[in-house]
Amino acid sequence: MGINWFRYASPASFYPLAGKTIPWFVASAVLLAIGGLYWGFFETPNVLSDQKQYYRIIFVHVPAAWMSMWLYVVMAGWSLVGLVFNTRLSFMVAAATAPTGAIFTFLALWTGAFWGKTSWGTWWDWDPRMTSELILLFLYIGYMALQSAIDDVRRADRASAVLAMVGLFTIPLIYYSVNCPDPNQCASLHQRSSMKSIESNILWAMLTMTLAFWLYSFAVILKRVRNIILEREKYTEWVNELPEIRSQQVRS
Amino acid sequence: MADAVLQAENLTCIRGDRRLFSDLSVCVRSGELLYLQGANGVGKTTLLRALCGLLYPDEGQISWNGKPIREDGEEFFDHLLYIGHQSAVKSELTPLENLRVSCALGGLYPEDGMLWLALERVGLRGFEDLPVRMLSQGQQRRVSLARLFVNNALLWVLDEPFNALDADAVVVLQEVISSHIDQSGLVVLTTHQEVMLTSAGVRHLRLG
Amino acid sequence: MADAVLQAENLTCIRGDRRLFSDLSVCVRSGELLYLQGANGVGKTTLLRALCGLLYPDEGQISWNGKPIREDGEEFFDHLLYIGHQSAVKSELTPLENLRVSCALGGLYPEDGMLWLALERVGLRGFEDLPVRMLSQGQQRRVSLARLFVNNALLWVLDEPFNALDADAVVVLQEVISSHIDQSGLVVLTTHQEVMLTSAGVRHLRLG
Amino acid sequence: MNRMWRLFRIIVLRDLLLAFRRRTEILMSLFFFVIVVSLFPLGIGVEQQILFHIAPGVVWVAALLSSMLVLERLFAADYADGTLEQMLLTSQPLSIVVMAKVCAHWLLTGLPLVLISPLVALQYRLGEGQVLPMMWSLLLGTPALSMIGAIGAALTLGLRGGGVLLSLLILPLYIPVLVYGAGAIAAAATNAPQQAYYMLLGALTVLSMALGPWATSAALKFSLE
Amino acid sequence: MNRMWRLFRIIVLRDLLLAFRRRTEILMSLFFFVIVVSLFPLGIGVEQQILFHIAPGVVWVAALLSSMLVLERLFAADYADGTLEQMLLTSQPLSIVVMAKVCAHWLLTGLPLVLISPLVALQYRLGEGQVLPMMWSLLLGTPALSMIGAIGAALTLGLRGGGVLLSLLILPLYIPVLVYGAGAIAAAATNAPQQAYYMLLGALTVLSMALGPWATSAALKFSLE
Ligand code: HEM
Ligand SMILES: Nc1ncnc2c1ncn2[C@@H]1O[C@H](COP(=O)(O)OP(=O)(O)OP(=O)(O)O)[C@@H](O)[C@H]1O
Ligand SMILES: Nc1ncnc2c1ncn2[C@@H]1O[C@H](COP(=O)(O)OP(=O)(O)OP(=O)(O)O)[C@@H](O)[C@H]1O
Ligand SMILES: [Mg+2]
Ligand SMILES: [Mg+2]
Repeated sequence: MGINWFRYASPASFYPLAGKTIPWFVASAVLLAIGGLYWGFFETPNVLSDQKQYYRIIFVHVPAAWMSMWLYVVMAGWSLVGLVFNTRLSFMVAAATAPTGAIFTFLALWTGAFWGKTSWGTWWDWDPRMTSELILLFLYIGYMALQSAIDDVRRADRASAVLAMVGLFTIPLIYYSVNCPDPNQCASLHQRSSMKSIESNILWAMLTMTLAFWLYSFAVILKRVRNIILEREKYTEWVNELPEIRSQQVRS
Repeated sequence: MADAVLQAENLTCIRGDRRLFSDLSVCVRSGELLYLQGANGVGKTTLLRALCGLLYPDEGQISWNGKPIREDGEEFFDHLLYIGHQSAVKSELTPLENLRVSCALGGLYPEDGMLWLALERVGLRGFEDLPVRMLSQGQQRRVSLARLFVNNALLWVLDEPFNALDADAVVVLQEVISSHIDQSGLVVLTTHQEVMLTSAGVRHLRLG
Repeated sequence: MADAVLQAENLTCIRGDRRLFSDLSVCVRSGELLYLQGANGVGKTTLLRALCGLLYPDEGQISWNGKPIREDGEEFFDHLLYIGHQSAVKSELTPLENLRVSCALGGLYPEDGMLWLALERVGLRGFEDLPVRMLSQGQQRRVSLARLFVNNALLWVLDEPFNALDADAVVVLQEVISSHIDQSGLVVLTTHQEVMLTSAGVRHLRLG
Repeated sequence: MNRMWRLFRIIVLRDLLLAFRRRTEILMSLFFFVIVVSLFPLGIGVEQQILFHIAPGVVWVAALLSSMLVLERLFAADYADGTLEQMLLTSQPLSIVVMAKVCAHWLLTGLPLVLISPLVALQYRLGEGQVLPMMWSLLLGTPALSMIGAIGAALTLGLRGGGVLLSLLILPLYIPVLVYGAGAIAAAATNAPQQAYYMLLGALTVLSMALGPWATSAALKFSLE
Repeated sequence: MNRMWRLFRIIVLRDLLLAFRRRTEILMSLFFFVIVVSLFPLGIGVEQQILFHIAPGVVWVAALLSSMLVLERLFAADYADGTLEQMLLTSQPLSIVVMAKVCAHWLLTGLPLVLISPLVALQYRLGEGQVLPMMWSLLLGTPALSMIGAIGAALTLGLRGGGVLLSLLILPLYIPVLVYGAGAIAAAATNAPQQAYYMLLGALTVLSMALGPWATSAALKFSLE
């Protein structure tokens, strides 16, 4: 017999579990971020020194961009699980993921724009990568707007889950179309990943930062899920018996 | 007609913060009418919509002839006729066109003659070809009630069907409901008005 | 209150091809209730809307205290309270907010306490702060009827006010209408339900 | 006067409250603007020189469209649920109600555009000298859009297909605002004087404010008969 | 199968009949398209070279917007008067109803654009070689717009401020159609091969037709609970 996963799919058992793990995620995220930034800022060579020191924004920019895309996939994944297995918790996780994803998207855009101003002399260019990141931001905002426009929790969950999955289908399409508005040419050009050409030192610092962001996302998302649980289950017995709720009730 | 039974077991419905009813079990069989009563806001409409499968109850199970209606939607829907608060009538179309469309949604494609007859029964003779928008409130209500005269559904679920109708129309409606029960149909209805239902199998359920 | 009179002379209304009524004259004075009766579609709503000035009759004249209502709109509107088929209630606002706005449209700015009291009278205690969308049909109707408990209009024009209300609410409403008449107000109403209006000055007018 | 002012205030507040309850609506006309503005480069391709040229036109066309989109609902909801009937039965002039509703509409759709427009300047790489003219022209022109739109909304009230009919009616009336508004931004690009444009925009706004409420209330009365 | 087809047909016919009864609606999405397309030269000024460059983008953005404008009403009326409830209670799959409504929507909003587009070519002085590509790209792409839009319309059904929320949700999803559609017209300007664009547009339409009805009916069911 394996672990009964569905046991942890119930909010009542998930809530304390999440509460216990959050501090660990926070601590390791902070440590890794400090480490990664230190490495990135002081231990990497000035390879791109012609771009001045601004290039070091890359240690925030690229991990943020990666996370923004990854979190969308996570969100759509939980939505799918929710629709298929009808588990309330999956919808809550999906809903909790969206704001973090949007924040990383915004961070990627902002750092990129800042970088662009310093190195290209312009805040914005209609470069495919930027454009698809901007559209990703719109998708996140659309998801959150839809969710907040619906009061009925059940409907909000399911409707936004459908939206997330439709979005997941179209993101590759969007990326491909923006990246390659002229399919006659793209067919022959192969997509260049800068991954290989990058110095391994820089890459490792970036990966460390990515991991830090990831752990941070875990912490925030779990925290947010806990809040959503409290909000939605405030009339259940187990919530009213929680020590933190009890003490509040006594005070008021 | 075959013997049919609509059964709801241990229903619980929560809207917003309020628990409307819990552990409610009802059962309606062929030849019976279930008359829901209760003050405004006790949850009659909610219960009717749950019985039709338009709304998930928070707990409990609803079954038609022993099969849960969710699993066996298609067969159940073939036997169901629901007329709600909202009239489901397009104000730009004429009564005739409206009736034709709503029959099609119920899986029926009757001849025009039958549709005219149904409209005549609800007292819309002479109004068949006017856009519904030009009818009075009671007449609009009659357009949606005309479905009661063309359908082969076993189970009728009617939410305040007598609203806005005048006395004559109420009598006509009571007759058609009674005769449906006599032909071993099933009816679930709610209304705040006093009604005289002459058939035998009337059962009352008071909510709240 | 002063003695007031609403008078309609030789009214004719034609909707589409149909002449609903012609040469109709009615007169309502302080302390009287005019109870309009008639089958669906005879033109009750049309007449009420004409009496409020929402619709021009094809012929005839309507006057308030001797002055045609068209010429002297402002004074007449100050004395008028019309509650129609449509509830004039916003589904996103709470009953309290709705009532406040509709009072303001009637030129009144009462304190919150009075609004709460009015809502309590129509049985919405506990629902004051829910969006109206979350109320049942009858409760929504009650929100618009709460205006009857906060207004200083002389003339009430009510189009099927009892629709969708349960028995208790109908009683409350009948009481407030009766007491308005007793305080020498004027009421014009139509309904298809049997009503018991205890006050003296009830006059019937059957259309069609 | 006092009664009019109170009525005006309560209706503005009610409309703002309704918009806040609907939560999304406030931000949405803004987002629509931003999205339309961002779509063009995708359709047109991103040659810097062209973007720079079309920016004034795109900004103003997007402003027209996003103002218009919400306009359709200016009276529609009140009409559908009977509130508008009650507004007609007020002893105050109907123009007060109209002005209050137009004012709320502008606060919700015009003002946000003014505030967000610098972002557009970034996207289209406008010079810094063009940012303020863009904001000024929007500030002066958008009230006219709301007011002219209200007339159209009242005329098409309750007509089926009203939304599109509405655009058909009012887009031609919007043209002067569009031409002068875009003109002001384009003038700023070449450092030409923009004052004439501002005055024309202001005049359009004043004119529409003077005639609009009257025309709108007349149209509303006809629509309700 | 036969029952499904009969239901499909009667719903398409009903929607077309409703549109004809409302008279204005059929022509309006067309007029909106024409007006938006004609506004741009006013805002931008009429330098031949620039107009020529922006034409593909303008045509497609106008097509997106005019398709979207009517979309909002795709399910709204049926929802408000309870017809949608009745549609849910049909023993046929809901996707049939959805497909029928999308089909009617396209016939009323997509097809007319295809037919009117040569006029735009005149306005923007496009070469003769661009007219057919414009029509083809619209013919292949607009069904995808209708279908994607239907998903958004179902998701935002009955939400207040739904119209603008709808645009926020679906405009990003429209982007691939926009890019390839405008791309095809632009390619024709330089006599580049356009076949790849057509295939991509066709693929988008097929894909949306395959997944759209499912997503839409799921969304409708959630909306009605
Ligand atoms: C303006 C100056 C910018 C510069 C010089 C710049 C540079 C870079 C570099 C060097 C990378 C890493 C390459 C790789 O790992 O593939 C990168 C990745 C990325 N940038 Fe930027 N960027 C800029 C602006 C932006 C902006 C404004 C955005 C978004 C709006 C953006 C979005 C991204 C994304 C999404 C990635 C990760 C893509 C991937 O790894 O495939 N960048 N950028
Ligand atoms: N969408 C909703 N969200 C939250 N609560 C709701 C919602 N719809 C209805 N309710 C609540 O459910 C209760 C029951 O509503 P329902 O419509 O079932 O009443 P009803 O018995 O049909 O009343 P009526 O006789 O007035 O039609 C009401 O008190 C209402 O407050
Ligand atoms: N907009 C309109 N155009 C043409 N005819 C109309 C219009 N509105 C109503 N009518 C006609 O006027 C007649 C009277 O309508 P009215 O609404 O006054 O009836 P009513 O007596 O209030 O009926 P009910 O009891 O059903 O409310 C109806 O027969 C209707 O056909
Ligand atoms: Mg009810
Ligand atoms: Mg009536």
